[in-house]
Amino acid sequence: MQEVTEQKKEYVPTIVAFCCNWCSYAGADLAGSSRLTYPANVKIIRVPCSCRVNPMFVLKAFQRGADGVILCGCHPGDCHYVTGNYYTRRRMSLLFSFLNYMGIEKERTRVEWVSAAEGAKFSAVMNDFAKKINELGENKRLQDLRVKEERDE
Amino acid sequence: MNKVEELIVKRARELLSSKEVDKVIGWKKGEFYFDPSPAVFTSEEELKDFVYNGFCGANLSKYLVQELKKGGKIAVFLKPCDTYSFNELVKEHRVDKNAVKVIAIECQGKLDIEKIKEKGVSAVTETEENGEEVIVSSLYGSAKFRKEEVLLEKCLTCKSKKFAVADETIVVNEMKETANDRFSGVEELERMSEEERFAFWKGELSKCIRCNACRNVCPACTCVKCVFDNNASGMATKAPADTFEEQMFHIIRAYHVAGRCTDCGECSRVCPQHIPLHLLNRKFIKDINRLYGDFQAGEADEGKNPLIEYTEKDADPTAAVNGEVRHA
Amino acid sequence: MTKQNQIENITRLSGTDPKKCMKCGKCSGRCPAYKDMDIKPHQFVMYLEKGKIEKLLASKAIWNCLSCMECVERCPRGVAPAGVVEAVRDTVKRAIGGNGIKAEDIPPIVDEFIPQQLLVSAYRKYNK
Amino acid sequence: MQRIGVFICWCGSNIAATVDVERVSEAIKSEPGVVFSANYQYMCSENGQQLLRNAIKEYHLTGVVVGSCSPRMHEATFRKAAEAEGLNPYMVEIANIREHCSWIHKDREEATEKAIILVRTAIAKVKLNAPLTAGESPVTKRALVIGGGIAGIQAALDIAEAGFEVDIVEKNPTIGGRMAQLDKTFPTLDCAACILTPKMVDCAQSDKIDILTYSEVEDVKGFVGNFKVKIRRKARFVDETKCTGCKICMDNCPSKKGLNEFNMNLNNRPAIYIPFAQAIPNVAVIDPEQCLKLKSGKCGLCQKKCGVGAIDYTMTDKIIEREYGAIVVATGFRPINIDKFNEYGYSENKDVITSLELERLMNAAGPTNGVLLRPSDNTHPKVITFIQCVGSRDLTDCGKPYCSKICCMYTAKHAMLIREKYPDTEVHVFYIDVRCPGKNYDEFYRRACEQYGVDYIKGMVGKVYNQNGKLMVQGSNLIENEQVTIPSDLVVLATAIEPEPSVRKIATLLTASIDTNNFLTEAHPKLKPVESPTAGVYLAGVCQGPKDIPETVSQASACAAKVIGLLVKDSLKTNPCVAQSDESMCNGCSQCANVCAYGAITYIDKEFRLGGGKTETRRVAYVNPAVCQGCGACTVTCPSGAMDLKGFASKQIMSEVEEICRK
Repeated sequence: MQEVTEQKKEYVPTIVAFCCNWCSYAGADLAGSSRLTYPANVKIIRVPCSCRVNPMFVLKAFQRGADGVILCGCHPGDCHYVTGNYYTRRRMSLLFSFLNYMGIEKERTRVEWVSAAEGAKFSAVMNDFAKKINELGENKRLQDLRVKEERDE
Repeated sequence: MNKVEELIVKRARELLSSKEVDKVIGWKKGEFYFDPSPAVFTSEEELKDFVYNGFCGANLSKYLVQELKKGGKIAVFLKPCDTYSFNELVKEHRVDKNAVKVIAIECQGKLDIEKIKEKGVSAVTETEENGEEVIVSSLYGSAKFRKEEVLLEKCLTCKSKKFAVADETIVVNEMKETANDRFSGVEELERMSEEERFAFWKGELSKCIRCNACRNVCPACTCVKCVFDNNASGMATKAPADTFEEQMFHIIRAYHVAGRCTDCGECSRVCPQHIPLHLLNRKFIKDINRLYGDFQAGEADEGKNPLIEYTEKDADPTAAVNGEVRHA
Repeated sequence: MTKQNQIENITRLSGTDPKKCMKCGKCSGRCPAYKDMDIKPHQFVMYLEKGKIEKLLASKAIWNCLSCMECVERCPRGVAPAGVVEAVRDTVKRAIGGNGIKAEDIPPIVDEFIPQQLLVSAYRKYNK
Repeated sequence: MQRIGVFICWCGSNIAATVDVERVSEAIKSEPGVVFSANYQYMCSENGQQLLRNAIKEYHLTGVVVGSCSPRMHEATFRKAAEAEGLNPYMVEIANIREHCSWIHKDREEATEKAIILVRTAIAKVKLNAPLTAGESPVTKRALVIGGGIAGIQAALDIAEAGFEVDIVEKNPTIGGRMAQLDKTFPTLDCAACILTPKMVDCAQSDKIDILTYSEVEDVKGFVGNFKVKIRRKARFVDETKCTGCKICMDNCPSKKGLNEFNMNLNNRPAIYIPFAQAIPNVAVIDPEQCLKLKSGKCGLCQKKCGVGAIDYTMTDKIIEREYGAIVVATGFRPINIDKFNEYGYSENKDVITSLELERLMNAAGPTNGVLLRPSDNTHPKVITFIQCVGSRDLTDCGKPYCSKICCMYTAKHAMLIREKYPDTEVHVFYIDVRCPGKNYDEFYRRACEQYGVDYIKGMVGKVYNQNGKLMVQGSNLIENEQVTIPSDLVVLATAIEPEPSVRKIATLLTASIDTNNFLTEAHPKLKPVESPTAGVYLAGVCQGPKDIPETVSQASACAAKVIGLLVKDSLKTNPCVAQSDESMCNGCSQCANVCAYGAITYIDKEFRLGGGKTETRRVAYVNPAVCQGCGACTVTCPSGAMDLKGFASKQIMSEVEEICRK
């Protein structure tokens, strides 16, 4: 674990990106092989389909101190599993709207459709999202403070 | 004894004596007039304690889940809003409708003893509904209130006086639909800024003591094992340690019942800390109506809820959250 | 008004998206006033799509169109050529500020058998 | 105790140039559970794999993390290497430190830090991995083909050729389908019957093919390799085994006013009939709606006349049940109903006909014995006008939004055949576009114009009306910018085609998805064009999308190849990363089955011990691992969390989240 230095470093937000295996993860791979950069604080978790992402994963991320959570899936109609992302779309629409209702900034959550051919889009989306999260700064509203304490010890 | 109660008890007696049913689920006299509680009656003698008065707000549908496991045919008395919960339980195979006789009963809105106490009336001995007025008798005399002053929160914004299911009905007086908009509370919050909303919920939810009353009373919460009790879920928690966990618990609970919640209002009614939990569920209901078209859970005992449905033209989450879209 | 504004204005007034036209010509195949029109129904849509506003504004056909809506009815792609004609007509009328037919001037014999849309377009079309 | 080995790949300089691989493997060494950490130039090379295998052996590794390129590249490679050393392949996880790290970050410090986090995340996951074994399910070596048109016939013949048994279920009394109704076929103009009927005969003669005509699929249970299908054999009232097809019954039937469906209702047939001369099976059938004996009990002539005693008026529908390993859907198409297109006056004018009706009017076995006579007065039409795109590419309520694909070519064919047979006939064709991609297709169309002098008019028809016995066709000529009116004797409408409506029921039975136009959806539009998303179900012909005969035959043969590939296996290996329901927590609420696109989830009543000698019977979900594709949609729908996905379990993903957020 890193030690807290006396000098206050600029805050680097943590961003969790869930990517479906068939489109968005491949899109991220294409962004890589095309050398299209995006900030290093974006970390990708591979899931078979965007519909595998349980709202609890999103909440868990925030609990553990993530500052932004983004889900990427195949474009609607192109889902490898035919209908998976249609369910994702409804679930996350309702969840994100609800989180905003609880007072969580709506820019902290996002769903984007990125195909396996859209390396450029993947990179653009991540740059944009990271920029927004940077502007928002640290997520203080939906964070388990004990996790922070553990970390600061 | 009021007329409706008379008819209900008479019917319960008939059903038990004719052995048409083995059990009746209703309300039983409590220590006081104002604290009747749900109860199972298996014999005619037991029916002497049966009550149906202004304080029978409890939704009996959920009790069927456990009682049916013991076998036999059951008659249950359901108020209009309770019938929706019943249908939802049938839809999810929690209740076998063939083993149940649903007797739909009149409801003019149920009373909130806390509100009456706040008005300075204690030791209530009887209440009488008289149109838009309620006469409350107590050991110390009687008082008259306008109905909306003393109704339960859930009854102030009653969603419908229609019975979603009924094998038979016991209705003496006409039931009037409530004019109140049940989404006005949600809208009020939506108008606030994100900071204000967060402050509001932080204030409300930090009152939570995780007594699980909301979960235990909720007819949609009938899981054999709740995620919060399941170690494999990664979400298992017992008591709340801080505001985060209260938020987490209530967010997930509201999400899990989204599309299945009939808005029966039991969660708010039973919350000992008076947290307006219905405002959480109604946000989901309101968003579902806005994005996917009007949907009332429990209107029918089959079909899909909006979260296990989709159309190709559904809104994208960003547009949905920004409120830019509306169901055509 | 710039030309781009005019294009946008006419497109908006017409309530139709000219890009949806697949150029089958069914509108002109059906049009009962075809012979009298210097610009044909399908050309109205095409000129709007290509932004040839001058041609549209100079057309005489806007005064020959019967507003029978057959072209709208028959279009397989949901385009409304008559809507474009109407939009051009409106634009021209507004520019010259002419006064159209008044309701009182309609002879009483023309009663409920006449389509309302025809009456409306007649009010706009004819100078007294 | 977990013993995890971590291998960081340099990928030459692809990773090593930006990520300090040495520092990564050093940093990882101190992670709990890690007993081995190394880096190597090319992990995917023979030597790299050997390094991995040696470490598994030497350090008794229980889990492996490779920090390398995308798992989409080499996950399979490393899993295979691990398996060769006796480690369960699903105990290997990949940290993608190339595509997701070294290639996109320039700052070495930043990239190294990120690589460490990514590797740690993979370690967190692998710690919760469980060894997974691909299941096996046996394969019933028999195929079912639904639909006996050219698609079904071709698929069945190919499958039978490979030595597998195959049943064709056809709802009509004969196989042959739409192709049997056609006169000639484009672009070669050989007669449809001449090329189709030999194939029909082959089917009948094959000892591997069982033809079940006048039958419909009633119910489908099971999954890939193990379908159980109920087939309704409709009462034919004629014993198929006895009837010789002599047609004496037809000649003697007094009820002759039935509409002849095979001839597009252009003439009549008796109540007992054989649809056409080359029908397979060549066996009569009684139309119960029309038969006097069945309706009123009075007649029985056919039974008296039948020399072999094949007629049985007491016959009833029978349900048979059979098992199959694979199913081919080839339900075909029909022309759409064009009554609502009043601009073309189809319902008012007998001489406005559809192209399929024209096929019958030109067919030697048709109602006019192949002489082109117009229906109203049986005279030779002198001016014939064709209208293309009737109902195709049409967004109104009456039409279909798609291009029906075959109309341009068959219209050119009709125009050409008419000009060839009746050179004094004038032929006009109204078109929006002429779409003739395909080998020798455009040449064919050009021949109609250049060699046969067919008048193609670019424009659409707005109105067809009858004026003194002439059909006035009013339309646009867009090239000349004119409105033209052509007085015609016969108007032929190139009517759009739509999937045979019975496909809806079949799609539901098979849990095969269907699009808004009722076409069956393929598993992938480019790479799996003949597979349905439901494993073991394949699509041939127009049920999947508009197509012509050569394409249909190709697709049918492709289906057959897929079916044969499936049936040669004795058992199927299943993807082990599938959903599984924890019965002790399942509520049986059915929400999961509702979102499953594959119909993999069923419910069973299961008895649970409650202790104290008590038991409880509960409805619980059961996921069929042979059918589940592992998307995870059900896991999120499940409120209690009873449903989880192997290989991507909730706990695993949560631990990845935690690791990423660990700062």
